[in-house]
Amino acid sequence: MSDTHTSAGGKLHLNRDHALHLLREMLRIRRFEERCAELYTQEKIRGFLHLYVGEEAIAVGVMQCLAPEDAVVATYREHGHALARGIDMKTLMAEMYGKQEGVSRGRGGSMHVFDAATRLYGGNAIVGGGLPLAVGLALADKMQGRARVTSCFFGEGAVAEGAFHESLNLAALWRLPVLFICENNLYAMGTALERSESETEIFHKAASYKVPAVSLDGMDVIAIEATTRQAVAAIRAGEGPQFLECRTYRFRAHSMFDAQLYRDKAEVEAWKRKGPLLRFRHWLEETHMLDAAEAERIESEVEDELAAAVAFAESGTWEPVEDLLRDVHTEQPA
Amino acid sequence: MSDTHTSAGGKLHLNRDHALHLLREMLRIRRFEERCAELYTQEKIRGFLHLYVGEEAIAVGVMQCLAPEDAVVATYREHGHALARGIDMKTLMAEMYGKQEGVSRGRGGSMHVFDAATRLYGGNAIVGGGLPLAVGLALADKMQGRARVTSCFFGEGAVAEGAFHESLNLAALWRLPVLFICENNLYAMGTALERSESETEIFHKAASYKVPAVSLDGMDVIAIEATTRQAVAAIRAGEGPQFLECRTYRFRAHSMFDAQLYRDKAEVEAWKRKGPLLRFRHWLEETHMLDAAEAERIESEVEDELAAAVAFAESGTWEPVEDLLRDVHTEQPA
Amino acid sequence: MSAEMIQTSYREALREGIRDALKRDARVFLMGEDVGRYGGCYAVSKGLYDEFGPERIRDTPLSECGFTGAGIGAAMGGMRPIVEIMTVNFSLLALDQIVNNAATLRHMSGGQFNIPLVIRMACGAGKQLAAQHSHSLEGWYAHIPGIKVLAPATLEDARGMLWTALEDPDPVVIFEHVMLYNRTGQLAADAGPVPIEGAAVRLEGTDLSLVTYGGCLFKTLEAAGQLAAEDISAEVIDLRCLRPLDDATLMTSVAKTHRAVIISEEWRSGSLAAEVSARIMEQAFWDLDAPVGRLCTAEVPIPYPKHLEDAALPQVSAIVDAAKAVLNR
Amino acid sequence: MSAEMIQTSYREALREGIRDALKRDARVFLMGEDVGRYGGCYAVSKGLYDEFGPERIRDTPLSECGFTGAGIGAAMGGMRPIVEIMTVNFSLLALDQIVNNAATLRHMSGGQFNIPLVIRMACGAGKQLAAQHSHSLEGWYAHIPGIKVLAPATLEDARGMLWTALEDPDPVVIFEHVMLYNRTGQLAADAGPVPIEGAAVRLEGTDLSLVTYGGCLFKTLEAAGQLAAEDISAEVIDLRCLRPLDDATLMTSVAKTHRAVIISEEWRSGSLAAEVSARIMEQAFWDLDAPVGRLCTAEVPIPYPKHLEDAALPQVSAIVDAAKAVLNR
Ligand SMILES: Cc1ncc(C[n+]2csc(CCOP(=O)(O)OP(=O)(O)O)c2C)c(N)n1
Ligand SMILES: Cc1ncc(C[n+]2csc(CCOP(=O)(O)OP(=O)(O)O)c2C)c(N)n1
Ligand SMILES: [Mg+2]
Ligand SMILES: [Mg+2]
Repeated sequence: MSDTHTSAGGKLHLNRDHALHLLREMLRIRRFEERCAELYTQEKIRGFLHLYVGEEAIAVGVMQCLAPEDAVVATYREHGHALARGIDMKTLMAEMYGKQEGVSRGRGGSMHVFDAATRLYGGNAIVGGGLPLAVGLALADKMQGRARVTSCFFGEGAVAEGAFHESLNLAALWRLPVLFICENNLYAMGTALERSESETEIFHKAASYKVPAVSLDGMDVIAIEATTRQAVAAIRAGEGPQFLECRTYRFRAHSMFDAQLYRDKAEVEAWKRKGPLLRFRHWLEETHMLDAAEAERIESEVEDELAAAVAFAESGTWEPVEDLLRDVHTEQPA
Repeated sequence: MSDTHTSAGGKLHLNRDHALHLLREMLRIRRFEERCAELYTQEKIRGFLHLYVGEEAIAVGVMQCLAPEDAVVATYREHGHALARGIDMKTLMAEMYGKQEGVSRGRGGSMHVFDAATRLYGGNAIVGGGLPLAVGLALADKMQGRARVTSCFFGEGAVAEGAFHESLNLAALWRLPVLFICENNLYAMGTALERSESETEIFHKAASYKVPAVSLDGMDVIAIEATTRQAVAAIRAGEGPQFLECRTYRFRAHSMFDAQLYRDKAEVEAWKRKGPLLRFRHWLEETHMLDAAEAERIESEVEDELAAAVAFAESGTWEPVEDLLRDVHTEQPA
Repeated sequence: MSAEMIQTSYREALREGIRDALKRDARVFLMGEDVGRYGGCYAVSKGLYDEFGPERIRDTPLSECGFTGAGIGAAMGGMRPIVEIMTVNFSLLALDQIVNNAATLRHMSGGQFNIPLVIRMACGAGKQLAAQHSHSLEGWYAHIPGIKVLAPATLEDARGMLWTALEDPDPVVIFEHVMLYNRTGQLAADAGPVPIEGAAVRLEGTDLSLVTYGGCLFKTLEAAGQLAAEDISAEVIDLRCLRPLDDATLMTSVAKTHRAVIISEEWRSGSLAAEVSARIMEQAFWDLDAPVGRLCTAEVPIPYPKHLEDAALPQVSAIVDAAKAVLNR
Repeated sequence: MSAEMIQTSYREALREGIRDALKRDARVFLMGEDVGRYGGCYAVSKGLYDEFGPERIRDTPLSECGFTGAGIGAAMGGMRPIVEIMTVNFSLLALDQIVNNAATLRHMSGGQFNIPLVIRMACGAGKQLAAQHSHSLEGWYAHIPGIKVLAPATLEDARGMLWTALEDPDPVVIFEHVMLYNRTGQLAADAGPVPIEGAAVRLEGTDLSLVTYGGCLFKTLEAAGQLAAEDISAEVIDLRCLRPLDDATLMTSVAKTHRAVIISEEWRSGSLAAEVSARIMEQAFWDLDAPVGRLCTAEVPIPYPKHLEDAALPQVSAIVDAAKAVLNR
């Protein structure tokens, strides 16, 4: 990671190692999500399952720029963030199964991935519900004089919620170290952006709070990493919150119950051709950073990791029913 | 009213009758509020009492442009809106007393003035709570094909609430006939605008929703009337919501419990010199529309009206305790 | 004269109720997140968008406070809105509008304004949706003067309560338990409005009263079946209307059976089940042969795994046990 | 060894509690609307801004959802925030953050995160503030697993509960009844922390138990005084902690008196008073000589005029009557 750097124009001069790292990270998410879909039809995973397929470049690009002591707040569509943040695929998959070896002890499932070690504060199933938390985490850092960044991911649907607005204002007013990342995949469930916002250029909303904002191609992992690096630097320099709008697309249904009546197959296919993995891989091949053998090697390593994760989840155990009430409150020494 | 008109530049060519009408309307509010303050110290009025002194030009200017079938949604600082809207001062004062002859049968008091006849939908004591109602009233008009306008007044403090944001978006998205009027008196209780908003130019917020917005001098009744007339015309022409920010100042405490620790006396005095009544009266004198005799006549007529209102309230009666539960639900024919 | 019967589901019955209302009254419209093009989060409104168009099947942005308040305003403006809040979990964001506007405006204005508004929402657990998507907060709503609160459990009620609710001049909140949507059964083809006041005795019995509603009704009926096999005759009361509660039906039952258990999917402390117990205490104490029991959900954020969710919620076997407990059996 | 006593008010006691906390622990800060320069809507924090500055006495914009959520985040980030929501009436706007984040995050994350957050709010009626400013919704909060709910009524509790609440690793909500702020009395100069679990017997008695909390405590004590004059010995229990409830103290009292009335300012249906009644039903039924009574607020949006507000709320004379009713006197 340390050997990437931004030029004035915001482009990255990539070395091959880092480039392949980005590819692998995106691939890990893609394959994880695909497997989750299968496991869902096998009823290994239940509840609501929201997949990140098509949006991998965002989590991967952003996470390159965060330090271990930074924080991440995400949504119910957060497997990608969890993997890119460094959560073990094994414990993540165990969480999908609801096994107690899962990263949230199996209690959260797909929508509620938490990890104290990597400072991932969820996994939040209330649209917009994570934004105020991010503000508070950043406030704590600022009050304690720590130069940490809190990154906060949310969909463009959340922008219509009051919580979005209140959070942006608080962060801006108090100049808090929050990186707001809007994953604008053009739909909130079945509601297209034009039917949810009178102003569809989401990044313009940040101007209401004097928060510096840019809109960028959410399918371009390099652009995302480069721009995030600048934004994070500005935050660490004490310039207050920064806002990134990443235009992307979800290739699959909103959740596993969605018949996708609200969009054309053709639209989906067109976006798939712009997909972050396809595109990056193509570019890597063109620039001769990737050859077929290397590609295969990465694929098979990811496959191995995934197989191990599934095996881990399969062999995981159920939390004993007697522990149902544990952690509702902290157990205090008597 | 009908003989006022706007020129291209948005200035009003005032005839004398209308000018004196504006003066009288502002004076009625001023004197009403001053009397309320006295009555509060006499414990005739109780609860929270928020006075409109200093802000009269806004309610008076705006109301000139509304037709009887239009609607008004206001806040807990709404006596001025009620009077300018045409609610009888008698029933308004009776409401302050809590008498059943009051406009809300005495149940609402100062913060909850309602009047079906003039379509005044409160009087709302939850900051931001009225905005969604205004959106709904306008939606009903639009769906029923009526060319009505719903005017919605709120303070600049409300702008930090999520409800503000959600309402503006809905109104803009659905192109609803709402006139949003922000009464920016620079303070929300004791919180100065710079401490509640990172962007203090409130009217800029409307841009996030592509709602046309202007900021204007809230002390200038003529400017307000002229600008409102244009905004209302645009709304009636189907152009969707419009936004007015009126910069004003409250001359008195937030409520009767406020020691005003948060602002300087000098600041208050400076604003008083720019007061809407002082200024308009001065201008009327300069343009020879008002002489001392006329001024005195108006003052004394307002005094008479007020005296009658107080007498009416004093002689009003208490709602019988047996009626406590009446109107919780509509009484339905058995 | 028995009408023709059709096979239908709870979901379809709700949909027919909405369709009916839209056809009958031009002032009626449905508004909420994804009610239109998506067809409704739980597919209740599927097909209605094509039939009635975007004005009357109105998709909203994610703004529960805003569009619920807009429903209140539209009701005051002469419309008859049906606001769908996707689930009760998100209704917390709209609670201010419901409590401080919908429920109060009529009284506070001295009776000048009516709010003929219906708010529908899905509720309950059982689908492994975890802590933020499994709430049963109908007891909170039943605490608010100025609104009526319904919990249709049967096909008849799913089909017919909306009609009556829309004719009510005041706000009505309707809870649809997520585990009921797929239930199927026979319904009269000409099923019409049903009253929105009064509980229903779903099964007559003599040994004890099992009082429940919504998502727990069928579990309770199943438990009653098992009890019957052990010669225990349980009366099952479906509250149907959670505000106002129908005291008469409750007390008549308790006067007959002398024992009662209340079953609800709420967290136990501060539940509506407590209210029912307290009312029996107040109005039928001398009829009681044993303390009234409650069977509720464990007081825990509902966990994702099935075995833990099951352990948290009232189950048939637990209902049977609770019934036996009040019978000392 | 009796400590030196000082004359103080409930408001001052609260303020000293906050000052204390700010001095003792650098992680503590107070955040809310107008807590700073204005001095607090009910003047609780008056003077603290000058003493501790804008960082630690942090005025917020009007955004209850935003700053309450920020309090939760700050607590997870290592601070010890005291969030003041001006009144419970406005807390509806923050309820999603409290229910879906503060109360659930610890359990849902498998115990990974603590939320050492205290939320204070004013509540109750009596100041003629009408329908939108007079709520008593503490029963709603007491329904939520994962939080603790306190209702200090005495000077000792006003002074000492905050300390203990801040040391609790989990979220605590504190209700301050608006009619208590001006109450004065004697308090030990060195008054310190008090436990935040357990009810208190404020008056011992043998004929019946009057169970109450918060704004109704002193009305109830007054009623007990009047009852004593008629030779009726009432025991007065101050719940103090509304979640979890202290069953042991309640049942011990009922076992002694055999009769009880619960007095609270909530609307009756679905109240916490119902929960107390239901628990007595479940745990002390055989001790009862009469059904447990409830005296609550009329189920109506609180009207502005004094005579109607008074009529709506529990009053001393009504408490006396309710007590006599359960004694058949
Ligand atoms: C407050 C709230 N309202 C509604 C929902 C139901 N819901 C879940 S995801 C979703 C769409 C959100 O869209 P967006 O924010 O764009 O994120 P995306 O799913 O596209 O990543 C909705 C409506 C919810 N979880 N929370
Ligand atoms: C949701 C909510 N939060 C807090 C309050 C308490 N409060 C009443 S008025 C007020 C200030 C509002 O300021 P602004 O909107 O600027 O209106 P102004 O009083 O200046 O006219 C506050 C904080 C409230 N009534 N509602
Ligand atoms: Mg989206
Ligand atoms: Mg203001």
